[in-house]
Amino acid sequence: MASNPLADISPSPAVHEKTGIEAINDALVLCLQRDPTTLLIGEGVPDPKGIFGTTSGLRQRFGPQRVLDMPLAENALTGICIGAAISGLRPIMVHQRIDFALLAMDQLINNAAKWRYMFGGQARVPLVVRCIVGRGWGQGPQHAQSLQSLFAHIPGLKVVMPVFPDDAKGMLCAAVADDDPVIFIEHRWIHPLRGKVPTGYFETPLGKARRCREGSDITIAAFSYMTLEALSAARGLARLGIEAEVIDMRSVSPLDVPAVLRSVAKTGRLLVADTGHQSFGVAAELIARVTRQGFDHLRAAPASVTLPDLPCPTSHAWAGHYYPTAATIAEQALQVCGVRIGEAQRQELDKLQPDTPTDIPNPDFRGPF
Amino acid sequence: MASNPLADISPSPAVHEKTGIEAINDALVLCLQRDPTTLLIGEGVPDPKGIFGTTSGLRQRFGPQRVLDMPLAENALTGICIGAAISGLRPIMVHQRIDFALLAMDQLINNAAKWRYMFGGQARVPLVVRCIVGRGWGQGPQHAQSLQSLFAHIPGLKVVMPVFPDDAKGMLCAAVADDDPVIFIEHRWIHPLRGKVPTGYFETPLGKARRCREGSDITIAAFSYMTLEALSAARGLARLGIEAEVIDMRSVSPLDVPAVLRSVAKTGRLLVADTGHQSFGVAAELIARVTRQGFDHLRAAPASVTLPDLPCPTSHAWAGHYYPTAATIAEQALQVCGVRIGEAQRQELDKLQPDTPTDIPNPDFRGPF
Amino acid sequence: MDELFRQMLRIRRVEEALAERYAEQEMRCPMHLCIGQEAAAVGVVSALAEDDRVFSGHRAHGHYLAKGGDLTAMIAELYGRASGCSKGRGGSMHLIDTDAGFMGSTAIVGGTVPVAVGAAWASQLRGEGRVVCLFFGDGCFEQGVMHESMNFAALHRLPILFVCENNHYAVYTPLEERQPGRPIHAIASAHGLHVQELDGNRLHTVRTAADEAVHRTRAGDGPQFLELHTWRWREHCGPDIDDHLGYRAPEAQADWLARCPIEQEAARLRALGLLDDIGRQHIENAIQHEIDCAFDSAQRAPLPRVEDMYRHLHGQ
Amino acid sequence: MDELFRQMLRIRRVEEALAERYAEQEMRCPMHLCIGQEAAAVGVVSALAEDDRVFSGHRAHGHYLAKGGDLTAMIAELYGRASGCSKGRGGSMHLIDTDAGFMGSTAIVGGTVPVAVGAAWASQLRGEGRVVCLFFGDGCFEQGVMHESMNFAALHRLPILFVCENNHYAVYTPLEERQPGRPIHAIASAHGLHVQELDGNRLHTVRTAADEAVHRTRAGDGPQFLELHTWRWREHCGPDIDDHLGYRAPEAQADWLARCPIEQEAARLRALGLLDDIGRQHIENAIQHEIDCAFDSAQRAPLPRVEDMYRHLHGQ
Ligand SMILES: Cc1ncc(C[n+]2csc(CCOP(=O)(O)OP(=O)(O)O)c2C)c(N)n1
Ligand SMILES: Cc1ncc(C[n+]2csc(CCOP(=O)(O)OP(=O)(O)O)c2C)c(N)n1
Ligand SMILES: [Mg+2]
Ligand SMILES: [Mg+2]
Repeated sequence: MASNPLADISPSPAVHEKTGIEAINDALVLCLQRDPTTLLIGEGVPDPKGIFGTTSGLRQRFGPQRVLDMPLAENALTGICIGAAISGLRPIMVHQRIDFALLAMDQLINNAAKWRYMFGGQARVPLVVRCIVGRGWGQGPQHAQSLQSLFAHIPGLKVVMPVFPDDAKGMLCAAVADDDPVIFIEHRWIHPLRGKVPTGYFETPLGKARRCREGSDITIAAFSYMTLEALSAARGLARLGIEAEVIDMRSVSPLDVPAVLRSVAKTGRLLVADTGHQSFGVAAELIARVTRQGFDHLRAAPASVTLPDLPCPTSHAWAGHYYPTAATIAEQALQVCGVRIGEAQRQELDKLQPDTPTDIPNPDFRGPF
Repeated sequence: MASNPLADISPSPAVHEKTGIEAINDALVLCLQRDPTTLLIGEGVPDPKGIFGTTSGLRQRFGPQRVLDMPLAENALTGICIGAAISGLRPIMVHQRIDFALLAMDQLINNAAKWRYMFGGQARVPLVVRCIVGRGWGQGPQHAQSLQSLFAHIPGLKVVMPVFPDDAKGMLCAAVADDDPVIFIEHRWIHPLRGKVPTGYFETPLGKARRCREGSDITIAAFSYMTLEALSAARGLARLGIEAEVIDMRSVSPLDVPAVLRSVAKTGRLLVADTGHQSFGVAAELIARVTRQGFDHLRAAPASVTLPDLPCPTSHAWAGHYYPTAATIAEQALQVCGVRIGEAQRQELDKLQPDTPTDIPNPDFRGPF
Repeated sequence: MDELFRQMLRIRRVEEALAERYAEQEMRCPMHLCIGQEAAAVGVVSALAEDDRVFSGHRAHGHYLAKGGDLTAMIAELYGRASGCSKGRGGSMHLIDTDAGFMGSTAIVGGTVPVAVGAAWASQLRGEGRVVCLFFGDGCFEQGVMHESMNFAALHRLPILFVCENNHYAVYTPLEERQPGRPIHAIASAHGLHVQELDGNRLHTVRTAADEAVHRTRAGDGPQFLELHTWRWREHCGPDIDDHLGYRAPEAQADWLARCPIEQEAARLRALGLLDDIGRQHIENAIQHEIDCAFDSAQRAPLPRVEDMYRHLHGQ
Repeated sequence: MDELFRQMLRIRRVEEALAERYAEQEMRCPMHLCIGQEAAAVGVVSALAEDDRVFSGHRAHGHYLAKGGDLTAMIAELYGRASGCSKGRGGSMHLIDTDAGFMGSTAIVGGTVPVAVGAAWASQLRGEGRVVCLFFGDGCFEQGVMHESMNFAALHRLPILFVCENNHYAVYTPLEERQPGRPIHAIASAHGLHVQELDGNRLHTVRTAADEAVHRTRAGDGPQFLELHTWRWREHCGPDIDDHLGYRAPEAQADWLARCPIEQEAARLRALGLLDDIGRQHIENAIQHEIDCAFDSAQRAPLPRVEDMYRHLHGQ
């Protein structure tokens, strides 16, 4: 999973091969450089590990006033960043796990999301909250949640989940430049992913999906890391004669429903893959929207592949059952396409099973953190 | 809206006419009476207003140790109730506004929802959190949210929203008797609603919808207060020759999808009405589930009636536009049924517009609180 | 100091007028009056510079007016008008007047606490020399965010004044049912803040303490904490007097009424020869006139347009 | 006191064994070792009665073992086995042994703080006479929930011991970057708790202070607070020593290593004639044997069955 299956479709000319970590670090450097009102704060931001390397070197470069650690007080610090934001600064806050953002829901939902609206547009909150989804290595029930659905339900919050390094960079720049609060969610299995990344500052618009693969038989709309699994699934499906169109949604809110509708108008079938829980989640919203607006295009019931409605158990023995894979997606896609799963299908699905242990993204990935 | 349109279908023989407030008070008395481990705590619980009257008289009756006020510290107090619950007590916690529960998301999501699971079933959290949705009288952006979708997304939390007094009583008893955490959401416009309520202790199972009206043309699945609007809408629709089946969902999680599927199998059409925001909300989940499991029954695209994706503005001038009514539901239902809205329809829809000011449930309802 | 007396009286008369007209049911939003607590608002805010910032919570009318917030815009906001200070979106619990440096009050107890600290942080980072002043109640002090915020403010020595208006109640609940018997300001002191505890109903005392605190924090001494003892005269929320409910001892109530911040200050000014009946009547008349005009103009202002409801969720 | 020395040594040896075998990558979960902090766990817990309760956070192995938690079940949990103390669902950060009175440790910093207070409240309401003991770090003290919890505990005079293991760091961040220069225990004291501050690496001192605190709280004196100064020897999370990263001053590190709680206690026992080389070797051997058996049995235990993953979300 560490090689970018999209390597060939990266657009720009002046590009370098980078990991997600390097791309995010790049974006932070550029944002801190071009706008002196930008701040970066979070538990571990200036420490030797630098939030998995994404913030390494930044304190040295931009000084301890603009790049700083914080007390363990997620709620107040979120409010403090809101206060700084309405006072003309642009704070970027980091949570090493999105689970920690649950301590700050009051400030995020009651204040950040509403401040501009409830004061009639007389103030604005240009705040970015980077949240990392901590899959793998036994993170367990309180360190592996993928909570995008909670934030996406709140009017006033934008929620984005890039996958590829170029998007991670461009969307982080766009989020920092945005005058409203953005929840920027990084699945940690996108961190080691390599891809071509344009040099210099650029912004990738928030709210736009990206088609990663063309296909005519079924649309697979995927969020965050599931895009990678979907692309693998699509390759397996192709060998079974099914051409899947894969869309990397990139944003959760705003949600690019038109992009999915266009695709479903062609394929007539929809499968949504998300990194969060099944019920009341992101997949349900996309299915509902497509059903409402594209009912006549649908030739079969849409389906989804998500986490089960269950806290994440720690034991590595369960990881492969808790987390859906390319094989899960391919199997669901076959069902949506009405293909009976015979011997050929079973063999192809088996090939899609991961070859690394199911609690790590690749052999380089090590515990404990 | 203060008279119960369901008066005739109440089941039990030994019944009294009660308001929602009285029914809840009843339930609390019975729960505190039958199990000495039950506690009731919340800001305002023992005060002269007694949480809109729902807790009046309870301190006097059960003493200050079991019925008590609390400091303004929603997060710790939730955790404290969890600690009491795992130690063998059954706390009932009350928030005068569900918005205040946002301060306690860490304890609710990271602890209450997961404690039993993450310790392998060796502990349990019999906790009820009563949350009131504060519609009307200019409650505004931070006092009028309807956040059921956030809780429903979390495995391990049950979420219920009764409407009718008998359900308010029976489901509150069931919630208190439940060995797992239950978020019990009371829309405050159900408080003054009158209805027949069986006397004595009884439990109404959580997770079961209730059909309030039979019909063959469209299924309207409604949550909480929207059930009342849906029933009014159904009466208007009937005058236009459309027979709507109205289902009071009662529970959000577990969600009684089978009940809706059964109905849609008959009607072929679905409209969902919820008190929360549109996107990533409860309506999307129900539409997605019915579409997945009942696709072949659907004769038209399902639709929903919800709040817009917007914080609640305070001015009473906007209340009628922010909150959908029976007329909104009826209009959507006509569209789902493919009925063109002509003169007759317009007149009927106009009749469904509320005759009280749109920021209060009935003329008796007064500010400021 | 004459002017400060006028300001207190103005806040009192504004709120009395609000209370009187609330029954008309045209101000359709929850409203928390600060009648009886005017000395805290005026005494502290008058020690600030015009360019300093103020934040508050649900009981904010006095702070807004003391900081120079527009009276007509506030009343229009309560009437749900498009010209309201929050454009009809906020009501009494969400006031703002950025021109006056009143940066916002909100309805969640504790909600503005860290936001104010963030504003002070911004002032420090940008070297603006601005002081931020935050008002909150004794109940708010129980919220964890309060302590997290004091810790951060002390850590970074931020230019901020924490002003606790201790009126001994949160809604109907007395302090003793919510906090153990130890002083609030002692905790702030243990957090490393410079603290003062005083009678919040004596304008003069409040002003002197605030002067010192503002001076200190502007000079780089870090966060300051004032605990002001005071008393709310009316019900927690709404226009009425609710003594009949009996949740507060009648003696305490009588005692605090006798210590009216306005009449105490009037007596002081009289004793100094700075105020007499005629002078007071002049002030009263001018205030009454201003209030009448403000209500008049607020009530004649148009309600917001339907199509504007969706504006201002996001920028652009 | 001999037994307490043994318990400290046992915790040390267990964690050293965990560290050694962690590289095999069979314990696939984050792990926070308490090597260097053993005196806090053993000194405090030994002052409790068997029926008392203990809660902890992410760095919980020592507290679990000191309270009598099952060693094999803990190791099995780290190996993700069905027989783990949390049935494979928790890993190192979620330990429980209700039989031993170890009621739970969790991964969110501050998460168990109010839960422990709630357990103390239950003990009080039911007249059980049980004391609850809560362990947490200096970083945890910054969380608002800590202050909300102390307030409630003081208000109701609950039978609870707050034990702050102040190791001066949260991950790589020193206290000075997170808190202003004032003592932690002074804030607890201002909240109305009875406090003691002491060298957390001296078993004897810790035990004496804990005895007093437990006695007081059981007698109805309300919540007690111990601030124990100590030092974590290894990296924040994981098995290694990370001195090469340079985030802690080498002198401080050397100083604290010299104040090893185990060797200090060993020296004391020797001086008293209660321990000699042979005696120590006996203890070491017995511990080693117990550890080997525990690893052996944990590693041979079956992994959880796929179909059991869905169990225990709800009751019944
Ligand atoms: C988080 C939260 N909890 C509860 C409430 C309900 N509430 C509004 S004001 C209030 C009392 C506040 O007391 P205090 O801080 O002393 O201010 P006072 O009203 O006395 O001025 C309460 C409980 C709220 N608005 N927000
Ligand atoms: C709410 C929350 N924020 C951040 C973290 C990440 N984290 C885990 S341990 C830790 C440091 C805790 O420091 P302290 O309380 O002093 O305990 P110590 O690790 O020093 O024993 C942090 C920041 C977390 N688990 N939970
Ligand atoms: Mg008060
Ligand atoms: Mg520490």
